[in-house]
Amino acid sequence: MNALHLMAELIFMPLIAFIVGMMMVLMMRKISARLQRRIGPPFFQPLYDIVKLYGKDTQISHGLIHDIGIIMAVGGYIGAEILLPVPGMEGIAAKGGVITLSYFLMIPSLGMALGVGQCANPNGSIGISRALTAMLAYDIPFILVVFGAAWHYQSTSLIGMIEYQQVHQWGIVEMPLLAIAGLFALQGMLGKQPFEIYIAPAEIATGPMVEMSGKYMGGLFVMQTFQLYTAGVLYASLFLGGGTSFLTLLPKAFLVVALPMSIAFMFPRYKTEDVIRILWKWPVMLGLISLAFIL
Amino acid sequence: MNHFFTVEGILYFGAISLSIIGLFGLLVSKNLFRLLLSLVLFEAGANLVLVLSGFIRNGIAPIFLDGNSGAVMNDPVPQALVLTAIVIGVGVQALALSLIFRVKKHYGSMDMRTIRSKLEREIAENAGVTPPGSNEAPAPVKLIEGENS
Amino acid sequence: MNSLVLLMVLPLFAAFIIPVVAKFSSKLALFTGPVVLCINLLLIMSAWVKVGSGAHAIFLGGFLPPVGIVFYIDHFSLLFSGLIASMVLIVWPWDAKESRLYSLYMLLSAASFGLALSADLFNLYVFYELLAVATYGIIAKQKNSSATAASLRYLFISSAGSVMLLLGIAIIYTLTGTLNIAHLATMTENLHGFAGLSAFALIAIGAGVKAEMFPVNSWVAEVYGTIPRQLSALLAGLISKLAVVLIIKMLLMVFQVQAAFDLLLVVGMLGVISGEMVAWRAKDMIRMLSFSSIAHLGVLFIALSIGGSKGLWLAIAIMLHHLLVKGGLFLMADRFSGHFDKLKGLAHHSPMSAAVFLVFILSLLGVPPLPGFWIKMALVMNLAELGGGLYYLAIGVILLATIIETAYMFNLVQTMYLKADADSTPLNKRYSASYTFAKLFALLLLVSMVFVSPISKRLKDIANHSANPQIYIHTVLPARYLGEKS
Amino acid sequence: MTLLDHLFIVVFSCLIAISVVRNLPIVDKLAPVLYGLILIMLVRMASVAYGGDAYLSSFSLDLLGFKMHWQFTALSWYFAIITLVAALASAVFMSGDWGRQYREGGGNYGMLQLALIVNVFSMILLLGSGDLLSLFIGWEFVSWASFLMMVLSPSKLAKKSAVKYIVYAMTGAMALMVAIVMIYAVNDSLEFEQISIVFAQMSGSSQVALVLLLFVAFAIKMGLLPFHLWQAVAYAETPGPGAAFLGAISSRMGMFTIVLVIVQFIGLGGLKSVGTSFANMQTLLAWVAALTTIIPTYIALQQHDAKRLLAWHGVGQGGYMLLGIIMFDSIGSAGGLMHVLNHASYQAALFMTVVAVMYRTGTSDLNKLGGLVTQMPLTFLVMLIGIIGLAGLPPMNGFVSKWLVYRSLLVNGQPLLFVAAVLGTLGTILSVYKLIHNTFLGQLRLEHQNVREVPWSMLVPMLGLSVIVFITGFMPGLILPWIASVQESVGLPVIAHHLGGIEYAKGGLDMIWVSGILFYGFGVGALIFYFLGGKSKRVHQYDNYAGGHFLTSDVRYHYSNNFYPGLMHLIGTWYRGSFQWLENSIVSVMSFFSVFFENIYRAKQPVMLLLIGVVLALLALYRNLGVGA
Amino acid sequence: MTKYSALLFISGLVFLLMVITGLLPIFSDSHTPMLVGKAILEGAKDQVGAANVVTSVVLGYRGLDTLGELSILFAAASVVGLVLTKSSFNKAASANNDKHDHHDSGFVAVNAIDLIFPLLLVVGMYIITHGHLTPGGGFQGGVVLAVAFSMLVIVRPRRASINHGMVSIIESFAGVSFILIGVIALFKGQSFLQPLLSHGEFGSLWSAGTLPLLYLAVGLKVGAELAGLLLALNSDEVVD
Repeated sequence: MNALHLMAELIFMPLIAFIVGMMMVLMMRKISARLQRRIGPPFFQPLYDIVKLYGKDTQISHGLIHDIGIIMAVGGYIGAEILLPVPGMEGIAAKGGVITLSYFLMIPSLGMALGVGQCANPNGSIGISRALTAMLAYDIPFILVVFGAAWHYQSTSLIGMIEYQQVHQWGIVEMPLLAIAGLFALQGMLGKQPFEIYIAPAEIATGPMVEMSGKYMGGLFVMQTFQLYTAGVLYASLFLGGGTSFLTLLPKAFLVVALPMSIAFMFPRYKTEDVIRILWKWPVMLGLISLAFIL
Repeated sequence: MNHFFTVEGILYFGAISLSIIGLFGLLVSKNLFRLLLSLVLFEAGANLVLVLSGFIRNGIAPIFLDGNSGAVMNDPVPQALVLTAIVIGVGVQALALSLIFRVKKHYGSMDMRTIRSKLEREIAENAGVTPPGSNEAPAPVKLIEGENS
Repeated sequence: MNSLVLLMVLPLFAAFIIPVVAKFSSKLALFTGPVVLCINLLLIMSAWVKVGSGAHAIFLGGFLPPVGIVFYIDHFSLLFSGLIASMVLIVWPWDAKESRLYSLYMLLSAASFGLALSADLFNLYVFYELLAVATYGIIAKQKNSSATAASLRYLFISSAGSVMLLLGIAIIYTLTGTLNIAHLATMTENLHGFAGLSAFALIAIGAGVKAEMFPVNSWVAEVYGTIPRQLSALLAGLISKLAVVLIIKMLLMVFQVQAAFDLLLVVGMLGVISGEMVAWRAKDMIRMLSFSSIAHLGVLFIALSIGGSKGLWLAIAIMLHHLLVKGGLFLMADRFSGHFDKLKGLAHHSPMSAAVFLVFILSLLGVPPLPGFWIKMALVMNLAELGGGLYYLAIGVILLATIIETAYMFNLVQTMYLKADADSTPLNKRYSASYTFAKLFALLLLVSMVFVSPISKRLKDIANHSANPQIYIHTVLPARYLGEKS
Repeated sequence: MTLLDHLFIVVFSCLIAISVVRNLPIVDKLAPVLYGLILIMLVRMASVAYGGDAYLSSFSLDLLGFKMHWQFTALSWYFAIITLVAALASAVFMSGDWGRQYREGGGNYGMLQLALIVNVFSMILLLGSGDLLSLFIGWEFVSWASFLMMVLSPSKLAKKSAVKYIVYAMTGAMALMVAIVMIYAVNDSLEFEQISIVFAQMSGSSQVALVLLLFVAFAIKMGLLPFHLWQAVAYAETPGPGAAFLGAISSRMGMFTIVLVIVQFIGLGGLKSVGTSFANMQTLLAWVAALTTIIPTYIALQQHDAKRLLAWHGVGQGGYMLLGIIMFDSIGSAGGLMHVLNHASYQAALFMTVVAVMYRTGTSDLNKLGGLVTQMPLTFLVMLIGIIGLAGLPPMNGFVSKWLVYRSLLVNGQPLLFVAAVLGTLGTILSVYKLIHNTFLGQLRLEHQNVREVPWSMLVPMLGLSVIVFITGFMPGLILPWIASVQESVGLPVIAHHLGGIEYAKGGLDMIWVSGILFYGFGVGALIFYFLGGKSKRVHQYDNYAGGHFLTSDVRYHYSNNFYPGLMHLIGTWYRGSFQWLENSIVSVMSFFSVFFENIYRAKQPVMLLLIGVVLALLALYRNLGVGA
Repeated sequence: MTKYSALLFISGLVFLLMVITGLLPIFSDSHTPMLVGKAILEGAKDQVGAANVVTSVVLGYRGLDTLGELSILFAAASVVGLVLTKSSFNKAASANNDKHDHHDSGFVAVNAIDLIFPLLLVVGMYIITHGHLTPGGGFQGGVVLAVAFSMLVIVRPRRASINHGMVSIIESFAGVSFILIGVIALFKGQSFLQPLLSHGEFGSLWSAGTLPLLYLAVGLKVGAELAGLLLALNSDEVVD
């Protein structure tokens, strides 16, 4: 891998992720709108939102850590997304395996927690307490899924996993239960319905975002695009055989985001302890059953 | 066990019975003086057992007199030992008696049990602690008070 | 060499003349005892050199054994004689007024010397009784009347024990027709049946009353709780060991059989565990030390149950160590007695005494590199070499006891190091002579830490020599008894 | 005279020197120099850590027929260097201002210095042990040295917990002694090699007993379950830098002995041969390790005292070390061993930050702090690096060792252990966030308005340690050769390594790349944040949206108490203190027997006891011997 | 409860002691081995020269035991003197006189004791001096002497009183002389308590070397100690 290639990967991968992620945000909003019998936003609405937030006059900062929190949140996902193997850009992905990746996914939570904590707003802190608790909830099934996949494919490298699936069958066929558990965990990780209490998008004044104004909020919007992209591609690589080209990969990634979303939008929100209870019960059970088959 | 009905057997039985009576008295008596008497009996029995070890049937006292040069003599050693043991016993008993006087005077009682509990209380008071087994201070005994964890 | 009998005779002589001397000068009477003990120390030292690695027998009255009484002199008995002389010197009642008390102390030391030297079973009994009577007297003499009551209760149990001892002697004499221990050692097969061993059991338990053996030691707390600490130091440090010496003489010369060892092992284990358990609950220093002393005597019995020279050298080491440590602790307890809570802040009040106390208990617990550790180590290793369920159990018991001991000892230590309440004065006395001796003991302990190797070698030599029945027999018995095995 | 002799002599001279000058002002300057000197001695011996031969002491002792000698292997060296670095950092930390404050507060500073060097001395002695006896002596020394340090704190609780510690430690020492005795009884030898020889000769039940005894002894020092109760309180109550030192390395001596004795001489084969194939000793130990990662971590989550929280994490992290080493493969054991160093570095740094906060504010109560980041930014930075290390997130060193452990669990197909380990990590993240949030983030309290950054004498060791945390995370290859030598010296498979991490088929780790990617991500994030959009405006902390409330300094408005209510609703009922209950019931049983024996001693008629004793003794003899002629 | 358990264990002890007794050689034809006893019976005539072999044993072969037992008596007497704090006999007697109107005993007793007292003295001295020839000796004779004196005091407390100083000097003197006799042998290069002087004519009063002297010392000592003991106990008894 020469330096040029590397540079290209490092520059283009975040860019692709940003664009794809925005399309996913759009799709998500469309789906929810359709389910609520609305038309939904126009195509560039996610971009408009970000631009608008960045363009605000009032940008309230509560200190350096506040900024760093946002940077860590965005940067963590960018790092994670770089570690994902996508067609033609697998060079860097070989440097870290799926364990590293799952750790990268924890960094944004911590970053946001730091940032919100610095704001000295108790409402924000409450939100962080919930967010971290939720992380504890969804990471257990998630790590089970990662373990099962890694064991099954006999590799901790995503590239190895994809190779295995392309030789054999897709993971979702060989391990359907684990794949379902993975979907659950993913939903929790994305903070979407019914596990969205820690983001609390509907009551922004009393959630973790209470002190996020202007580009702070914009940063989080950017983070969301990366987050959706990472989650979709990760799941696709784990269970849906990755893709030899973007044409095969991206539809899978979109599907991963869209499918659970359209089902889960029906459900009301769970309380924090219920989030733990649900996520530690069903997906973990599914995961364990499936592990029993795999091992 | 036929030989219990020989002379030796009967003598031994008597000696053992004597000391057993004394021992029983030591166990069940409460009165200090009775305890002392029981001790005397106990010792007497033991002394008898000791002196019996030199016993020979038809033996004579181990004193050389003119007429007894041919006779079998009893073993003189146990007799000497018992002589010593008896005197030792006398000394100890006299000592005990004097102690009993003083104890009686101090506690106003001759009952061993009363004296024991009073003694225990006195020791505890001297040491500045509650007497063992008292119901007044059921302080929970803990190795170390740790905290909940 | 015959003059060594003076070890026993001189204190006796002094005891007899002290009341008369006191009529003329009470000062002179006071100093008679220490002078005699110092002479004894000199005698012992010269004899130590003279005896060398050998042994010597003194035929009292010039009658050859087995008909006469024999004093057997080797380094073991001389070692104990030395300890007796120095220990009595340390606790000598300088402030007492009655000359008869000096007599009693002299009688006590005479009896102790006799116990250490004599090689005749009944003679040992006589000295044992003399020791007992002198002890009752010294205890009962104390100013508080509760000491008298304690002494009386002690007298009852101890006399009953003596009767058991006498019964044991009677059985042995009936079986063998002799009382000389060397002579007995030549006819062990007579004694290794049920009758002989029950005689041993009777002797061991009878003498065990003084040796703080497990079921018969309930006097310990009562007596130590009522008498002055120096006296406790004497009783716990020395007198209890002398009763053990009696048992050792019987065990090693005559009853080297497994059943006897097992008996000692079981009572030893029970003593260890019960003593530590009760000490754990104690709330004042004296009670704690009393029961800890019981436990350590239990360890001593366990060591004896190893048997042979190994058992003996360990036993000697344990006895010496316990003498130093427990003696020292009791001497220190003079300064701080009472409920533990009263000791709060002691370490700030008097850092030195807290440090000395720590040295003692660390050695007691067997913390390397203090001597206690080496003793415990050697004991446990020797037990393990023997193997067998009971011995393994004994190892477990000893180590469990160490843990319990740590718990209560260090609860006390942490109390000492707490900040004192403003008005409390933890020290009973600012200064006392016994505290100086305690410091001396601690110093000795630390010095012996440096010389662990030579000391243990020396003790092993002594034990090798003293635990060998053949040497004993050949020294004591005239040639014509050696051939015949009755 | 070998280098090892020199080392012992130097350490001992340092001990003497410090004990002489401990109450003079010069000790502040002298102590760091002396630790540096010892460190130089160790560096001179560094060849052992790169595959060189072990050093043997030229002298040996023969006491009571037991021979003792000393040796220094790669394993010893590895632990020694950690010890010395921790000691050096602690010594620098306490010299100067902290020491002055401690002295003014009535603390015995000289004793603290002495306790530190005594600890170092005894640890070196233990690490250098060459046979079972010297091991035992070193072991006892270490126990008592830690005790010495713990009791220095004047608080009553500290003393109580120190006593509790020493009771536990004695229990461990006694268990070790029984194990040594079992080994000695077979061949009359105390050499280490005897362990494996004897173990092979033993019957099954003896093997179980031996392994359990050894493990209990070492587990007590490590604070593994179920012996974890003593450690946290005792360490937390130790005076400042002492806590940092103890928390960093002291309990890891248990790890050292586990590696030295159980791993090296009993080995995987030995552990597996004990028990059935389904539940053998390895499984048992692995589960002990896994539970140790979980339970203490969640206890830590409940704490509201910073030092205690950290101390409980120290207990929990021990589980990772054991979990790694007990896998017996190259990566797992490397992870376990490496975690010792990593843990030491960030734990010491974290303790120091807490002590620094205490130095300025006087409290470590998490409910009484907050907002200190503006006042003590460097301390905050150290704590941030520390908690990232502790939580095991990239790019700090904690991540590397945990990654290795996870990887090993994955390779060995242990999903439940894996989940347990992750559960521990997640709990750690939660609780360390609580730590940093309640201390440094949120609202600054009124009384802390004038708090300043701590002086340099305290900052330097903290920053130094955090540099270590980062560098060894960034380039684990600096440490991995040492680990490889250790593995070689104890007979484990050797890990293949390079500067950035490890090479391993099916997914290795290259920390340089991982860190690089992460920092690239942060860079891009910063780019997006700072170069787009308008300039942000600093506002006062009270200038907050609070749902209609006005935030003033009158009402405290920092969310710190009961930080995770949702989680606690759910798992709060699981905190039953079962182990505390267990400990208390052991004490109760003891009390019962104690009362029983006491009542025997209070017998109304002692002659009865004499009679019973005689009758039982005679009966036993009668049964044994019969009345045969 | 205590009684029943005592009974239980005592019956156990009885059984065991019976078993032990059954094992003793006393029942076999050879009797006890009597090793030492035989040797003594054979050698006593020449070695000690006392007709009463028991005396040979008590004062010769096992003289040390006797010394020990004397010491025990001495110790007991000392303790009694120490413990009964009103111990100075004369003082006790005078205190008694003050407290109670202390009468002499009745006519019969007074006259009887006047009659018996010299007789007892003579008998006592006889038993002591003939200890090496006939049954009896220092102990027995000493007891008789002690009884004689203490009876006198009990019966006629007003007139008769024993001088405490005198008693203690006698007991000291007796004990010291016993020891000195033993030590003289030591200084002559022999063993402690080795019989000295010539054996004399066997069976006569002046025989058996120093044995009669020793018995005299024993008798005096026992007499003094016992008298002291009895009186001390007697005096205090009245006080309380």
